[in-house]
Amino acid sequence: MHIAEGFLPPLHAAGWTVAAAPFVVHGVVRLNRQLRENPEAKLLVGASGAFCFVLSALKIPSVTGSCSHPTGTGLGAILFRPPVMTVLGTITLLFQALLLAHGGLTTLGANAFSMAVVGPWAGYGAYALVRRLGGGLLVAVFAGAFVADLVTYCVTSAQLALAFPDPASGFTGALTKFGAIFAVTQIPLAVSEGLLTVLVVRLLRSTSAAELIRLRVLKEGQVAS
Amino acid sequence: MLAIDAAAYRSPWRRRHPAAKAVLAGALLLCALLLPPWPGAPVTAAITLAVALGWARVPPRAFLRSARAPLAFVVTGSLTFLVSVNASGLAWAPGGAARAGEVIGRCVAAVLAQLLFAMTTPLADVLPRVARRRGLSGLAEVAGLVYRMLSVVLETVEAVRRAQADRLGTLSWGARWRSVTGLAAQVFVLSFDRARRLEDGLSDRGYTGSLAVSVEPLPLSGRFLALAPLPGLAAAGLTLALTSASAVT
Amino acid sequence: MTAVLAADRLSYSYPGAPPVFSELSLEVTQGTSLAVLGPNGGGKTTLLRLLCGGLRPMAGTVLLRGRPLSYGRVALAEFRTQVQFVHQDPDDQLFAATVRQDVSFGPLNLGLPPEAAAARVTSALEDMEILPLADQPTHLLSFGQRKRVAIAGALALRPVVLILDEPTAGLDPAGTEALLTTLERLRAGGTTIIVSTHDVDFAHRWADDAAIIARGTLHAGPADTLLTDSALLRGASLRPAWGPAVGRVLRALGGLPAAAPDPRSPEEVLALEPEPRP
Amino acid sequence: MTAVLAADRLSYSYPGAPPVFSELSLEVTQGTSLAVLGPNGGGKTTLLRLLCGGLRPMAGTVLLRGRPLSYGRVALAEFRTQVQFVHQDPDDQLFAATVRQDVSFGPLNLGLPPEAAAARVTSALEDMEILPLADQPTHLLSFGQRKRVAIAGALALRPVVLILDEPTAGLDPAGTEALLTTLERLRAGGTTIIVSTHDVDFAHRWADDAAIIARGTLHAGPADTLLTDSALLRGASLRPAWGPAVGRVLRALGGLPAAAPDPRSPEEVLALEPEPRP
Ligand SMILES: Nc1ncnc2c1ncn2[C@@H]1O[C@H](COP(=O)(O)OP(=O)(O)OP(=O)(O)O)[C@@H](O)[C@H]1O
Ligand SMILES: Nc1ncnc2c1ncn2[C@@H]1O[C@H](COP(=O)(O)OP(=O)(O)OP(=O)(O)O)[C@@H](O)[C@H]1O
Ligand SMILES: [Mg+2]
Ligand SMILES: [Mg+2]
Repeated sequence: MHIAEGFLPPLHAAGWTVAAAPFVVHGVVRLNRQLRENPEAKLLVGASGAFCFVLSALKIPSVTGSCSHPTGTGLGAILFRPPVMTVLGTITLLFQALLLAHGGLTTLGANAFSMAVVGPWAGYGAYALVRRLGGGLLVAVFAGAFVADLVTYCVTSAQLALAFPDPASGFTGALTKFGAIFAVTQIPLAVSEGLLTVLVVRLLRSTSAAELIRLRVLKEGQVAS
Repeated sequence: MLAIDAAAYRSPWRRRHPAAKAVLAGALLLCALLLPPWPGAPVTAAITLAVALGWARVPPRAFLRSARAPLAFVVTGSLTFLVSVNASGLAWAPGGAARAGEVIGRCVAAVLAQLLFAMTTPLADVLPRVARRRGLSGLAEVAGLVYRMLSVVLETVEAVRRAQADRLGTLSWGARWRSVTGLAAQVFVLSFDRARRLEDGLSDRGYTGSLAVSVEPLPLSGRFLALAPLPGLAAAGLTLALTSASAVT
Repeated sequence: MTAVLAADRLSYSYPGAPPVFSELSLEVTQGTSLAVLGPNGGGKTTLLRLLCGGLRPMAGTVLLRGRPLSYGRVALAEFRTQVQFVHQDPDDQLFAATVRQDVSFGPLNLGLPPEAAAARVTSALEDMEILPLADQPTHLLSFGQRKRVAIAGALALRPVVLILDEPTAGLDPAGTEALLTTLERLRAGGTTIIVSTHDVDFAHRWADDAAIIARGTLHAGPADTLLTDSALLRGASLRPAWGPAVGRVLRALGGLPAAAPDPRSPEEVLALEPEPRP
Repeated sequence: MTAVLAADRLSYSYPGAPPVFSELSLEVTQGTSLAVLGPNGGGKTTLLRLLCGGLRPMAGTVLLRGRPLSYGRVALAEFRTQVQFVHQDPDDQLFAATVRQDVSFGPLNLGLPPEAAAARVTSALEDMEILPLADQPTHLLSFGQRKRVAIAGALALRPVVLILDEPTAGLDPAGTEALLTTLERLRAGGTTIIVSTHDVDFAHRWADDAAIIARGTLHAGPADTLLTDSALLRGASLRPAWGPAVGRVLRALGGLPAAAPDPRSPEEVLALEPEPRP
């Protein structure tokens, strides 16, 4: 669910752009440094961006029978780390706005804040935490993808609630309403995205172990596990 | 292929400088966002529609079809304005319909302005121009690569999806899950394989880190640039005139 | 001699593009082999995808044993158990980690119990002579091997009609030869086979019937007749086959009996060389 | 008659795989055309990539006009202005959004000023007859058109040697014919051209010399001799060309003068049909 062009009042749109900007700049600086050290990586980063875009365009069958799109932010953050994912996510959002009319240009900041900043960091945090606690790779991947998906939508709901507080109960009331419409229907989808991501990583572990090792998702010798 | 992208390449405005088109669509977008929604939104939407279909000759069906997805979000989101949450539960919100109407109006105008730019300006004309800005060149080159690989990868995704359907991959819930995981994993494998092959291919063409290309010269026509802000100014002027007229009566 | 698969006045166009063809009809007889030829962009792939139910025509019907195909999910699934399509690029079809997993995709989707599915996989791999590769990862196979796996994936559904898009593209002559033998064997087992190709010699060698599609029109008929029609072939950016041309000239020169078939390969031509007189 | 490009006892193996070949030598004469043939996986692509400096041999040297190639960055860049390689799949080499942008990549890398680069682009697009496509997005072009853009990208560097990996793969006969004419014209302009292919008939029609690479060994020689050697060809999973086989039998039957060249196409064979006696 990308916030459409024009949905946010101008001040909010500007505010979220300012909020997302430091993270995007941080990501770009990191990316530029990586590319200076290793110019060949440019093509890999390009491919990763295409992967993120396509991932978010897949349709996953949800538990309820309907179909929806995964956010892809959890998998992206696990594979490419949050700073790079912030850049790739922002590029993806820009392309979605210009090529698919999903999301807008003035709402790019707000969408980037939820999908390219908070989602990846939260998802990566959950993933890293589970791994730190000794959880298996697949458990951690599920946690990462589930949290990233859910948190993304919670942030979107909060953004909408801030922009459109309830006339009677203000921000909390509005958060409940938007939460009810977006985030709660999103729980089965977050479960689905978690499952999908686990299955994908499991498949990748057998077909693309070398890539996963280079991306430091797997360590040498973990391949068979 | 992506309908908006394809329309942008066929646009009669293809040879216009992207900056001029940005001025034109940007002015309309500002009108949509900043003018009072009534009568600003319908006035801006009408003028944008007239410019898009009449002047820029955007194909009407693709134009309206592309607007559908964002407007679905807008309508769903606006439904919440109709009700209000208080201590005793849900109630109809006073003035909720008017508020929903305002937001929907503003979004329609804004989405049309955004589409006007997107459907007349190919990313191919924008990205390399951004790449010449200092500090943004790495980012823009990466974005350009994403753009190029996107078309190759999307084509393959479409082919894989079809191949799965041919082998009954959409028949049951389990089959759909097997299909989509296989597809996502295949996209990963494929994107990275693409990157490796493109790296080989480009190094054979002398690639050592820079992807600089020369950009088609698009003349910045003074006349078009002078005309570009007019639709936005007209929307603003007309809205102000209508507002003051209704204030007088 | 009823048609097992037929197209009745099909029209198709991609969104935002002029029609690829309109009102195109074709009949495929049970147990025969059909080669579809045409220039790049002529519409071969489009026609084959219509015939396998993968695209839905704007107008016209596809008929399986005379029964029109409806595009409901169940009807389409039922149709696909009988008509299977093999893509030109095997990488479009192979997405599982190993050969066995990949080939089992179709049978599992059918809802077969695991043992029955496994049996189907084994027999399909045997048919394609790649049983020893069963547990190899698909991405380490050579192009020709991947092509065989893709065909096995279709065969595992035991189709009545097998449709292959440019199966010889990218194969060397020996690989083409091996594929030809396999297709021949499948056909001997009763499968109807439809193949698209640019290779007129391959088509002439292998196919009973031919269909030439170019600029929206289709000419169908016995391969022998169609693939010797220079004007028709040239109109479709194709060139005549060597075999019939050589056969004709050799017969006129007395190097080949009037009733003998055309030579099918350069080796057969060399075998016709008269003994040098001592 | 010195070699413009030569391979001297090259050995190559991919990491973790047995050697593709070892101690392989080859000489390419200035201004000639060379066809490299072999089975799938025979090592054609590997050899061509070694010749263009894209792979570094484990042992042996690549020589340009007798000077060994060193793999330093500057030396390699200098080498590539003279030897250009066009991949089999155009999508491996096209990265920019429009045709003109893409073709300008090489000239700009050379450090040419924008106007000089633009002139090179225009002339390369003219050479490939795709100037009208200059501002089209690469991703909306057909396969054959993308292939031409990839070749134009190489030509824009004005190479002395142009190497193409399976340029006819995926093209219909008319497209192959057009490409042949283009290669012929480039060669008439003095460019040395090396092409890999599975198509013995194409090779026989077009090439001065042939190199057949299979199971680690290479046989090189005049195309006329090599491509009629059935045993050698069969050993490389290839089949003999039609032209020479037909020519031989027709000469023996008196249908072709002893001094006449072999027919190069089925049309040329048909032209040899004797007038039916009234
Ligand atoms: N997905 C698509 N979207 C739009 N147009 C398409 C699509 N696929 C094919 N076309 C167009 O439809 C026409 C027929 O294409 P098709 O792929 O059927 O030809 P073909 O005979 O298989 O060609 P080839 O020999 O190159 O495989 C072409 O003009 C092509 O550009
Ligand atoms: N990147 C690679 N890594 C490992 N092995 C490779 C790689 N590329 C090729 N090979 C192997 O090297 C051998 C030669 O391959 P090459 O691609 O040169 O053959 P080819 O003659 O071009 O075949 P084709 O006709 O299929 O294009 C094959 O056995 C192949 O499997
Ligand atoms: Mg095709
Ligand atoms: Mg090769």
